[in-house]
Amino acid sequence: MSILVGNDTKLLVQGLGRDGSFQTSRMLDYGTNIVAAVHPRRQGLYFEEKVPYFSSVTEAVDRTGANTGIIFVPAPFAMDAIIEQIDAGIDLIICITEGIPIHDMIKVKAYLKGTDSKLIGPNCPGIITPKSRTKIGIIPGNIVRPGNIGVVSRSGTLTYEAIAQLVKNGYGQSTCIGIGGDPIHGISFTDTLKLFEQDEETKAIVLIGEIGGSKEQEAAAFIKSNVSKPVVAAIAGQTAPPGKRMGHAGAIVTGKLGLASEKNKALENAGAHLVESPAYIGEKIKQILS
Amino acid sequence: MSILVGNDTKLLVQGLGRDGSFQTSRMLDYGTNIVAAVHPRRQGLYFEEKVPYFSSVTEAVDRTGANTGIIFVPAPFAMDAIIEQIDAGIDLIICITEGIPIHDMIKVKAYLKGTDSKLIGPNCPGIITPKSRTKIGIIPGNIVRPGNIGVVSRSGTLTYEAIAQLVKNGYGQSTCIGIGGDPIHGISFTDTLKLFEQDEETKAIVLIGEIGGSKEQEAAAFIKSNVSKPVVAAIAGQTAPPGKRMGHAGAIVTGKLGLASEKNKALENAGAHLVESPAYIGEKIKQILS
Amino acid sequence: MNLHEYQAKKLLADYGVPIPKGKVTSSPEEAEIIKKEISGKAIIKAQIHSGGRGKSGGVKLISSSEDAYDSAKTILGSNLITYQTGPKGLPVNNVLVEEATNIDKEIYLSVFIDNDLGVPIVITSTQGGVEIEEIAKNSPEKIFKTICSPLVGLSPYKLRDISMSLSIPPSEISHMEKIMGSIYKLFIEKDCTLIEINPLVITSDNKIVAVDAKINIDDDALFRHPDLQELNDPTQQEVLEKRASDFDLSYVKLEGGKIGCMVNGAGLAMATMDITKWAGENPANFLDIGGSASEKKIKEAFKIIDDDPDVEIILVNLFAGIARADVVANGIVKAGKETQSTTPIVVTMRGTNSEQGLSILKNSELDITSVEDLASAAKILKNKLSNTE
Amino acid sequence: MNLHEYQAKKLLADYGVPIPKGKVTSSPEEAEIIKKEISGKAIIKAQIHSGGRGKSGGVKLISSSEDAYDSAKTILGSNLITYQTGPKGLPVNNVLVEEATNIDKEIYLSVFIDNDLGVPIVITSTQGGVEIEEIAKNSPEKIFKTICSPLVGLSPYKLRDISMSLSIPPSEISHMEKIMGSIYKLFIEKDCTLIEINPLVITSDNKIVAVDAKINIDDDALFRHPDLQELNDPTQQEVLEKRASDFDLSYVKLEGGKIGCMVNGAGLAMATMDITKWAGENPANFLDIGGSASEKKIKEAFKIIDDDPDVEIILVNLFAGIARADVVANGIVKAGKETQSTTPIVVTMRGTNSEQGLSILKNSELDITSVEDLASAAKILKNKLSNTE
Repeated sequence: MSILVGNDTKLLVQGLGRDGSFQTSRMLDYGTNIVAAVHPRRQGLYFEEKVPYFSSVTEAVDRTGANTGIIFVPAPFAMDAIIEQIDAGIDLIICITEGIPIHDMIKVKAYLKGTDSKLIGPNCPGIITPKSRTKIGIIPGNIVRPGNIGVVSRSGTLTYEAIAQLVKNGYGQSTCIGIGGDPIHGISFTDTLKLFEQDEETKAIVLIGEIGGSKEQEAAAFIKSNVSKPVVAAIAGQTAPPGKRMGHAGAIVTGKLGLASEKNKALENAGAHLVESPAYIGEKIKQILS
Repeated sequence: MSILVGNDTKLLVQGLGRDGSFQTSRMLDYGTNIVAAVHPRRQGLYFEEKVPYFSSVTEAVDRTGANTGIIFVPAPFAMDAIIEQIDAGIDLIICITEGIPIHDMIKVKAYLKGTDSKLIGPNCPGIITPKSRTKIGIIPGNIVRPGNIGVVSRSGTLTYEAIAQLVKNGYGQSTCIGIGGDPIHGISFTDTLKLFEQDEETKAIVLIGEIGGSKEQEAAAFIKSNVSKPVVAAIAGQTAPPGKRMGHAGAIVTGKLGLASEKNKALENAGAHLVESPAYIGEKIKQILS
Repeated sequence: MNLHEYQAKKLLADYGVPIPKGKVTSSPEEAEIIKKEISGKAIIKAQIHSGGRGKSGGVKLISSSEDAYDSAKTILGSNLITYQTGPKGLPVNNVLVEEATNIDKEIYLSVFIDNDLGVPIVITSTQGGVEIEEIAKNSPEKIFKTICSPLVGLSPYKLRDISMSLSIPPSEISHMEKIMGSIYKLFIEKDCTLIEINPLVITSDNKIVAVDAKINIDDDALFRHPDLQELNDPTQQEVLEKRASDFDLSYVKLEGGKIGCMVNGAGLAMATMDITKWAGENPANFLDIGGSASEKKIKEAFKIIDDDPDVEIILVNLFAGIARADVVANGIVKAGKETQSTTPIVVTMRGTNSEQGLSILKNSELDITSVEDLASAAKILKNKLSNTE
Repeated sequence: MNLHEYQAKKLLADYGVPIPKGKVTSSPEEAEIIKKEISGKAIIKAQIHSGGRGKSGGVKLISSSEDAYDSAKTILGSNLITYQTGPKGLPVNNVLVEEATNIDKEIYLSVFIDNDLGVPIVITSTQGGVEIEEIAKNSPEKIFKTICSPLVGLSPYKLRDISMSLSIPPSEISHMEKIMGSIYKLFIEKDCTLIEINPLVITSDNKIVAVDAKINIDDDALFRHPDLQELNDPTQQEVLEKRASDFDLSYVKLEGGKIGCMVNGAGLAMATMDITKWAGENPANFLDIGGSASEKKIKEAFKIIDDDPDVEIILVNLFAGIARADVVANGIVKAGKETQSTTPIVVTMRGTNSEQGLSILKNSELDITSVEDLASAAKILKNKLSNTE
């Protein structure tokens, strides 16, 4: 088992520009079941002679039964792509695009309400489950291993770092998911924790937060009352000064709750195993599980 | 028992102008449990020395536990009043106001989604349950009697006509509800049928439709598969020509589905007992139930 | 509220939608001048609140300024009868003189509100120039329906889908999408209930032009559009309907009936109309006097019905909740006295102060038959009708 | 993107929000002329991207045109240091000369986005003129928070609630609500991330005026606001940050650190910064080179770090997914060669082409220490730091 994606995943890809095409090749290489590509002017053609193009998401869904969609569409058009996938009834939408206007995300968030679609991202590395060989996004397929650790993070490359540490210490992953670095995003830490808690394959959870917002505190509250599995937590950005945006639009300390120290405190109080520095995630897991 | 309102109803009144005040007096006379009145400039005063005024709906709800709200606010401000009641967490909102711009109702309808509030109306006579003596709206209290017929209608005075016919034939009502004559409205025939079907006190249902739209067809489909109780149905407007609006904004035949004949056919096929003219509703109920 | 074609086009142009070069006028002399400013052929179009003008002689192709004068002279001041106007037709007070458009492709486009979904809908078809009812009947597969969202409007991807469905030439796609976006914006911002552009033309030199346009505005929203209120043209209303609307009465004249109806409440008014049919006749009108009508309003309502030459019997059905039966009775009696009406009146009066109301009516000079309820009214009506035959 | 006060006020005025009479200028002479057009006292305000100008001598009350000249002369061209600017301060290139406002009541008003709720929020307080952090600390009960809706915006009833909470005089309520509605409209239409008006003043003669204003625009949305792009003032950026932004690098200069960081990915960059602390030092900067940086971009990134006089050791942490390690290595080596850099570099390089990348680095003239992962990097750093002490 895994969470959100797995053997039933039928992926649709939207936004096949240079980066999108490159990443789509990587996903195919890894073994992801890609059933459709969407491009307004390529109907009838095939991506790498394998994946049929359709001119709209609705048509692609009608013809292929795609249930998951990934978006590499440039930021100015990304909101529209998300809306199109929601309207087409896609269950899980993964938006990799970085730099979507925040007012667009306000609309997306409101639009999602009352629909059955779930959104991962935007500005995220996506999701990967090594066992079913389902890679949706840009997490390098060669660094993950099948196993029992669930990884959830606001970051991209820091997730890879955590995965590498896990592998080095002998631990594979059930599912790794990057929820994205934007302040307004889809699936939250809490949503993911709930799924990992229910997932039989997941024995422990790694949660990697960062400064800004209060989603880590929300996660802590959820851990306290609803998570029985061990959670190893790390917060990036303890050396970041307030009021300065650290790359991610969401990584800015604007209030007390946004501080790394506050997040650490909340997670520790909730019973999570906190690592002093994100360099020691793998060791901490080993220490707990062995 | 009754549907939607009853002994637990705690009513808040918004829009106490001339008509609103008059109707509020009538509701109090009938016995309705009115716990709050809302007026931006009357905080601290009382309506008829009985009902406290509050300056906002949220405050009124906080202080009185009001769970039901009625709106007599003039049309240009009615959308805002509905939004205010939704935001305050009112469970059931009854909007009597006529002439709300249809673009406002588009927004209200969208805003309602994903909330727990239900809306009756607008442009409706409201709801009355004789047994609990709960009158919310403008249905004259002296024409109804406690009993076992559920009445639902798009019309105001035609509902009174139906009630009078029922009483004349010896039948009282469980609940009478006018869902309103506007094309975009809250609770539908189908919603109401579902509740009447579940309500133990209701033995038979009177449904009064009119030309325009296709909500009667939707109701017919629901009756066919989900309603076991006898339904007497009447459609007003068989003599109305297409393309002309008959008073109610929704009462205009713009397509085949809007015709009275089409609605009659759908309801008859669904097993409803159709009356040839709305003058014979009472007799039809008697014929069926005795 | 309906707009004239020239008013609709002006609004569209304000929103950046291209329209043919032209002007509106009420004089043949000016029509001649306008034609002079247009090189090539022109069209002269009667401005009335009705479709079907072409088939009724309300639209003419003109090649010279003399043509323009002559056609304008013929059309202006006439009453144009179309399949939508009824037998009396509608007066033509203005004509629109426009350059003729070189049509390469005709598109049908309309925006309206889907009441069941509660959202705006865009309908498009490659069968432009044909009426939508006809397309729906003959080639429904050529109708493309797009559901819009109150939150995000008419999304770019939907515009793209529409363009694809219409096979818009690639060079014109972005322009077409911009125009459709503007039309949707106008629909929302001006509280429209209908915008119909039929045809929306792609010309032989690849320009997009709204060649005909119809716009209806939500009457209930006019309070927030003072600019649009001014576009109201009362000459296009039926005379009795005009009188009714001046008194804020909800009245519709119906063709071919003899029973005048006066009722409170729209649903009851329709039910009352319906029983005339059961009785073997047809209603002459719909009239809802509303909830709290004044005596003055009731007087006018009665006069409107009684002034209708078609009306032979008046049926009053009052179920007074907010309304007061005595006020209604007084209004009727006073109106009857003023006009010395002799029309037989069948009355059912219930609810607030109904006994007083009935006694006021019975004690008047009017020809009153009072009955208990709707069913009895139907029977009496049937009786009366068979007696008169 | 931050706007200057005068730019923010211009935008507010465009939306109908009253602002004090005044003008912006870069010359003392013109300041003198502007003051002449203002009767009564005036205020001269330094235009920099920072709060706390008043306490730092950037805002002066002036009574005469000579005063205006003198104050402008003093302020213009200076570097104003506030508690927000850092020790170097920010250059004052413009001053705003405005009439002084007779204050009767000072209101605090801001609009921003609540990330957790995902909607705009309006904050108001009767404690205008005081900074919001201070109000939050000293009298949190005086902060009134209003949640807005993406669908219906800032509803009339919410405006009414705000007015009540602010005890606006009855005669000014409708005006105040209109102004607040306009501010909200500006916030939405111009993709703002912050509008702060502090104070929004009710004058002694009952007028409403935005006396100070701060507006931030979402950088990610600037593509749809060409008019706003022009308001960017690069002189207000830290020199190294300016260089970075010209190359589209996500870089933040941090005060008081010695370790230059060069990382791909924001989260990993923060984590890398954090381990410098664990090693006993502080980071000199945040730098995310992004996913697919070119060699040219990498070169500039390296130079920016190496040009920072605070930097004593450079820490490169690359986990190449989209990025290619060889490209990064080449960029670093070429930059190092050009600047003849001698700064010690600790490198961890993993992912795509990392072996090639490492060998490129090792074969260069640079002072390279290569380590396996973040934990090893931390240890090496600690070592190096203790050696240099």
